[in-house]
Amino acid sequence: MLGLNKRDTTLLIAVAILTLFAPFILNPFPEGSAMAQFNAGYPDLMQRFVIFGIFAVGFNILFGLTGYLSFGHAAFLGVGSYSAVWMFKLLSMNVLPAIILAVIVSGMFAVVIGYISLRRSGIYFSILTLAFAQMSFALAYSVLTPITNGETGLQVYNDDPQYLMGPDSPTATNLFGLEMRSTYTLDIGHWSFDFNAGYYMCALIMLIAVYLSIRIFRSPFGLMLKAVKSNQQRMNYTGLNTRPYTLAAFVISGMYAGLAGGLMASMDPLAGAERMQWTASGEVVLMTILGGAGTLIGPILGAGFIKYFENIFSKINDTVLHQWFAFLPDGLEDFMVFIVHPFIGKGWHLTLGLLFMMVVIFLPGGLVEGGQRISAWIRRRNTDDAEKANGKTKPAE
Amino acid sequence: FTNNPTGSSVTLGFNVPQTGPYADEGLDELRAYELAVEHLNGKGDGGCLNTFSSKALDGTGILGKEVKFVTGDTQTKSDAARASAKSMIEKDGAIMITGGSSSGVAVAVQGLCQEAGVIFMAGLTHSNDTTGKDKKANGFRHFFDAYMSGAALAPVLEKVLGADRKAYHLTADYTWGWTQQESIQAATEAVGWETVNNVLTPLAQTDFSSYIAPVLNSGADVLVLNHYGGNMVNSLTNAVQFGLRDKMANGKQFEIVVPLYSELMAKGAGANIQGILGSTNWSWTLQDEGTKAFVKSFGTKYGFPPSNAAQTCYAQALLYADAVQRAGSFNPCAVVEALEGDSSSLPGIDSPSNSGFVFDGLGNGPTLYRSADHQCFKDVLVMRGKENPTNEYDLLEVVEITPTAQVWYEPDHPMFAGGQLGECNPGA
Amino acid sequence: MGILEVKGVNKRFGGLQALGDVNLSVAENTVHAIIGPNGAGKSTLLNCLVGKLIPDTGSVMFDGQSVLGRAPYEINQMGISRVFQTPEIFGDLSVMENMMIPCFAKRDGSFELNAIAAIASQRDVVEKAEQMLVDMNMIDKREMHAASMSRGDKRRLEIGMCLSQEPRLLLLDEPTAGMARADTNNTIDLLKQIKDERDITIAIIEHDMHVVFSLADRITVLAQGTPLVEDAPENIRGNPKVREAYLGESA
Amino acid sequence: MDAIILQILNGLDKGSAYALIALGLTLIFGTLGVVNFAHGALFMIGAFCAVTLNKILTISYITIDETRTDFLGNPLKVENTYIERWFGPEIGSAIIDWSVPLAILFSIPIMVAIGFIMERGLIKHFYRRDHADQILVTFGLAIVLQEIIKYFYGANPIPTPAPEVFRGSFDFGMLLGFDPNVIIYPYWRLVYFSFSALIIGAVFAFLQFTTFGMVVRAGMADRETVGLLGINIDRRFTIMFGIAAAVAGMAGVMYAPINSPNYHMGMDFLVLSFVVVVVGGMGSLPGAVLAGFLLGILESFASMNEVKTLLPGIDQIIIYLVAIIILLTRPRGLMGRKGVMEE
Amino acid sequence: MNVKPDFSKNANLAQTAPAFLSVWDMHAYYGESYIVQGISFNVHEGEILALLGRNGAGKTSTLRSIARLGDPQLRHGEIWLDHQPLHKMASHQAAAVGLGLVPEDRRIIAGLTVEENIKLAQIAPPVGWSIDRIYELFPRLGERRGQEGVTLSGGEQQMLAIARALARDIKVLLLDEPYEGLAPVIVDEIEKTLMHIKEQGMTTVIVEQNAVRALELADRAVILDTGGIVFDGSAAEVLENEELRSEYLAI
Ligand SMILES: Nc1ncnc2c1ncn2[C@@H]1O[C@H](COP(=O)(O)OP(=O)(O)OP(=O)(O)O)[C@@H](O)[C@H]1O
Ligand SMILES: Nc1ncnc2c1ncn2[C@@H]1O[C@H](COP(=O)(O)OP(=O)(O)OP(=O)(O)O)[C@@H](O)[C@H]1O
Ligand SMILES: [Mg+2]
Ligand SMILES: [Mg+2]
Repeated sequence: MLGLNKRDTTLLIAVAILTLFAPFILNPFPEGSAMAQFNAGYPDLMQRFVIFGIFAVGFNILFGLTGYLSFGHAAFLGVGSYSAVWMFKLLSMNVLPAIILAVIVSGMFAVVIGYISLRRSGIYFSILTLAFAQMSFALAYSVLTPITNGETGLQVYNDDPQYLMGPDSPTATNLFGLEMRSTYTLDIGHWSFDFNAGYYMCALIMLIAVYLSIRIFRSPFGLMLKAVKSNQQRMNYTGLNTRPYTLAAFVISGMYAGLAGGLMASMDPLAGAERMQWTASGEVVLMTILGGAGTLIGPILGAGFIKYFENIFSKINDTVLHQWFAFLPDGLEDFMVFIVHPFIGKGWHLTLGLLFMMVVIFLPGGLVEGGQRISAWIRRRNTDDAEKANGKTKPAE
Repeated sequence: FTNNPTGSSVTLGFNVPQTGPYADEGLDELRAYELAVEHLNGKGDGGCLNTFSSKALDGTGILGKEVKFVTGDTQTKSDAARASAKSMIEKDGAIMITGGSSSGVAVAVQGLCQEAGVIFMAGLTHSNDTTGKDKKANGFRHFFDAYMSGAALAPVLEKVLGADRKAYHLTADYTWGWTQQESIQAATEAVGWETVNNVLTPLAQTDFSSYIAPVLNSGADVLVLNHYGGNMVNSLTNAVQFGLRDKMANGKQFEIVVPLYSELMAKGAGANIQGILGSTNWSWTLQDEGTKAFVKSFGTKYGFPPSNAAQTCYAQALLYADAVQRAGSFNPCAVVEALEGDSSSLPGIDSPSNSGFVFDGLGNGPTLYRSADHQCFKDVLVMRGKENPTNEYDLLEVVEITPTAQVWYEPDHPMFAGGQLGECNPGA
Repeated sequence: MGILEVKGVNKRFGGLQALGDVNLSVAENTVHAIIGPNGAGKSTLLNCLVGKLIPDTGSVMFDGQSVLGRAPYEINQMGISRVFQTPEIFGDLSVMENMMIPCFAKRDGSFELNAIAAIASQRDVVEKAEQMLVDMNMIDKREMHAASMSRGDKRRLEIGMCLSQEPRLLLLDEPTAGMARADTNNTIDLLKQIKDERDITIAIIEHDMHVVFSLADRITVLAQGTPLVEDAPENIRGNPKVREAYLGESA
Repeated sequence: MDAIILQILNGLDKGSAYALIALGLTLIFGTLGVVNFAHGALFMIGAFCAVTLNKILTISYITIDETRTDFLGNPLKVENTYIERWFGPEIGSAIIDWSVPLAILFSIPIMVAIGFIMERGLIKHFYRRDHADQILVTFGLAIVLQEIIKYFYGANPIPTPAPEVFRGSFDFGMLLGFDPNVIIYPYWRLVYFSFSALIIGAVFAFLQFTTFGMVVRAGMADRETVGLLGINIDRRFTIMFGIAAAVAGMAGVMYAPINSPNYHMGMDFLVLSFVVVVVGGMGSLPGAVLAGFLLGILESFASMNEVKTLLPGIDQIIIYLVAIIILLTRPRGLMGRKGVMEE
Repeated sequence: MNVKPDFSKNANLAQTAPAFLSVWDMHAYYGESYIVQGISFNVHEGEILALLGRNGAGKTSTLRSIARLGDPQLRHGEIWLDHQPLHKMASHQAAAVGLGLVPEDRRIIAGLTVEENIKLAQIAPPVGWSIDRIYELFPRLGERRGQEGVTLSGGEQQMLAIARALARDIKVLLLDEPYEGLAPVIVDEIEKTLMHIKEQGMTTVIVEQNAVRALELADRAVILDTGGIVFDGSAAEVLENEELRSEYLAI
């Protein structure tokens, strides 16, 4: 289907189903129950999952395929966001021009930075990209305030020109009138599920982005990128010029980042400079590795994982803990709260740090490998069961 | 309207920094919020409910609904703060968001709350912009601002250091730093000081030696550090290391001024702050009834006195609850109306804009929530680092309580011009 | 006038004169062997031909065009392919993918942004790569991870990759070193066959005299960076100077 | 002129901090090839060794002073340190006053132990893994170390003053014949500078005059072959890690009086120290030191008013700008070795 | 043709002859792929054993298992060197009790000069030949002593790899294709060297594609095929056995 082989089609369909039903899947616990804290099915977080998914998938096109580790990818995300917000300020709150401009501007930015940085490889390349991004961040934070509104972040103000804004155009971000924040809430019993317009737009775009990424992975171009990673010397002596290949990969992944930035601004029309800081660049690196670099689906998993912790674990506080452990006798309850306390709320970084370590140590290929191990284990168990059921085992050789 | 509480409880969102350099400040804010919730729900000793001039609150929650709260981490980043506030609004059904420890975050979250249709009660934010060019109808600030710092400090500086001074400013290179520098410069120049230079320092700077080294030879005899948090601790420590305070310049003792103080920063800077002048919104050493009640509750519960960030947060939580109670509705527009008050005014200030909600008993004496820009007007404290602190909390002493009239400004003052409150937004 | 004309090439590494005034002419459609003691400069000479090194002085002409100053990929696109002394393959890729890359390079040139086209639909390239694997007797290793092959197999793969580019000049640096006798013989046969079927010129460096004498039309003996003699194989074998400098008594 | 001398002095000092941090990092990153994102955390832990020693020395017993009251009106609890009780107030307070220099001795065994544990328990398994995996695991470790410190010490900076005699500054300009107060320089920064020079010298000497450095470099290039030659490379890597951690820790201890330590200080330095190491060139110790000083001095110059008025904001980006220029003109940084982390 | 000796599990290796190096029922894996499939042989003191077989037969894997390198992983079996249980050791310990391996891809260490490469071998005891003695045997290395090892010509690298093994005081020398890439004269040289050190009592295992040369040198031969032993006997026997030669060695 769509020029994909069977396995990739299955993968794409699986991703499509997961994103389509995310409002259900992410909200498994009934409203008001003690476990409701773990629900992630609210519009803002769902949007973040898919937007950072796009960012990580794009990053993986560069890093997973060519092995070039960019440590400044957040700059493209930031540039995308700023362009998008400027579109809102200048034209109207329609997201389409904003997203298009975000992709174009970040692409151009990537051409310049990539052209220069790709003169070096390995760690030297990483530091070059890092330096560019840090410069962008520092300038956006201070000197370029007229363009970026500095620390506060670029926002849309009532007195902005907004030339295309009609008298009754929506004042919230929208796609030809469909407001991004409009949400339909479905209540079933104690459960409540949010269906948000912005989320579905982002999810659709992510599906397209994933589809394109699969096509790139399976294309001759993708093969060339893998070859770059494997042996540049052989590439050169095989008559292939590696520079345009790496530059193309860099620009494509920069455009993915710009797209993610544009979408972020479309969901929430504010662009802050911290989006470009090295920690943000580092985050996408972590997402990709955590999920499994070079795998198709890993980066999305990694993005979801980190964003989940950032948004869910940081919000658990002692009061919530007491609620969870309320069933225990008092002394034990306090003890449990005491034990769990360092890992939640202000300690969410600690949990994340420990999980990073655990994942790399036990799942060298990232979360995807974890998934594979589990499915292999299930398959093995099934066959074992089947064999037992048949009452015969393979003859030992 | 958005998140109308239908059950037996109402949820407030406390959005404070829990990670990053301001985590301790956020923690103190959170303590104050928890205390406020306790008091609102009729537990504890009632704290300021007993001293608050408005008697609408009775310890049965808000409008009879038990107060619950959710917490989040702003990470002192506008993006993260907005994400956290959004999750409180979208997921937890918070009806009001409050907290924060920087102006960038306050402005960003205030904008979000305006769009989403919930009330934002700013925590610690000192930039003029919060209730100046970035003011929003759904947002309210209890904390003082840079202009007030300047207006309060300048006369004291003149009195203590003399009118013939030459100031050298080091300013954190972002919006808050700029507005503060602008305000202090204007206020000190008005009392006759000269500004020798203003140097912008990068936010990420940790070692300020290269900015401080040239100060002594610049002809200045006062160094003004427009820094906050870690920046301030480091720049002050560096300045003292360079021996600036032992030197003479222009025949006078060289002095350092830190316009915006906080207790935690004072703690971080240690002995370096001794004798240095600055301003704060409030201090636990004040002796009015509201302060005493709050310090007692807080001190009993946590074992140490509250910071002025904590006090502002506590007051904001109570003010919100009181406004809802008086309005008889959680509808943000009704709350805005209640907080804008009945056009009462502070005595002694002759201005048409002296109109809004006047209250007392939360510390700082009589206070006006001005309807024109949702900024609180109250006394501002000029503080000095104590020479011989008796314990680790007793680091600052009050030099002067500057009366409200002296820090008053009109809403259209040029440093605040440019923004509009707009309409209150009740959301969906 | 040969297809490859090397004139007056010098190359120094610090104090070492690796190549001293080398002149070499390789006639079209012949196999030209370069032999000589270790460190004589044979590999260095090849490096100068493919753009890995730039000679200090001298000229290198391929088919009437100078190769000097061109990037390796441009030189390859002119029709020169090289097999390295230590196998240079794409270790992270499968054998089939290794074979497809040169086929793409042959078809599409040095860069082509075919980012969306599926590999499976590139029938011509796939078939060609498969055919090449069959020719190299490696089709059963199609999906194998190239890095985990034994060394002889790696070398065979590299030869196949170069051949699949249908180069006009094939440079082989010890192609059969470490190869089992049987495969060495196969390789000799393959090269012979290719030489007969195609328009190809081969320059080969080899220490295995069996290979050299089975293939070469002409032999250049290089010693200490300068050509000692150039002659037909029969004459080389008997040349006392060559025996002493290179072949030893066992030849 | 005076301004330039002043900034050179400042730059040297800043540079010595950068160089010292980069030195520790380059032992692990440039030499062992492990992308160690936990290096900043080691630096931070060093600084907290100083804090901890100070805390230990000021462990107190409490007496109640009935004549005074605390903020709640209860009788005031007065803290008295044991040290002063044991050694008498004079010597006792002198010991406390000297806690930072004493912390150097205190920190060495702690840091070496941390280095050993870290290497044996964790990093050992990652030599052969991708750099990406190393980043993830060391970044995770950095966060964990940082959070542990935060758990015990809070997020606020903790003042850690230098001994009384080193406080204040001395007038360098008068020495050179300038007017008073033109070029002043804090004593502690002089101490820091000399200390860095000493440590850098010691590490150089150790690696230069023993075969240790060569063996480790060889082991980094090809562990397997070095093992074939009968060398237990694992042990040497562990030692190298211990040295690197100790260097980072000492840099941190000495830095504590310059800027009050907080749990975040490692991250603030982390990126910068990577930039310094790479600009210096991978695998080159002299390169890292040189780059540290170069960037320190350039940063100081960029903060001069004259420069800033010409190019606003230049001090924000100078380090990165210089890094880009150097890496574009010199492919392997200032003195990098070929083939180290280039793929 | 069944010359496979009976190495059933109960057979006592020591019975066959007093062995210096004995490998007993060795099984080794690369990850999940089973490569060395139960190999047992003995080498007696002062003997040269030729280990032969086609590409991919498992020769290198066998040597690497004996040298206790991490890959392939030894899952079962025992290796004894002069009463020392190698199978319980790490590679550096095995080296310390007297095992020396010259790896097939030479493994010259990047970033180190020729001399440093040799010195490196003398850091851990026991030290063998002095550097001067090594330069006497390979004057070429003496000339190149300051050059970075990896820029040596292929043959020079091979010399360096052998030199590095001799720089240690070893009891058993494992050579993986030592003649590969060497000029015939040098092969003669090295052959002489091997004879020379054999006379001094060195025990040697040599893996070589140039089977004839290896057999001429060796006392005994073991032929491997797909990870198992298909022949174990005297070298002369292989040279005489037509069937064996054509089947496994293609000579
Ligand atoms: N990059 C370099 N730097 C310094 N010397 C070099 C470099 N490359 C090669 N050499 C020296 O140049 C000489 C010629 O090397 P080359 O590799 O061309 O020899 P060769 O004839 O191919 O030998 P072999 O048959 O052993 O492969 C050798 O002595 C080698 O040490
Ligand atoms: N790293 C590896 N991972 C997986 N399989 C491997 C690896 N290295 C070698 N093999 C496989 O093990 C088998 C034996 O390889 P080995 O290198 O021992 O052969 P060999 O007899 O030395 O061959 P050659 O003569 O070509 O060097 C081969 O089939 C090879 O594909
Ligand atoms: Mg060669
Ligand atoms: Mg082999």
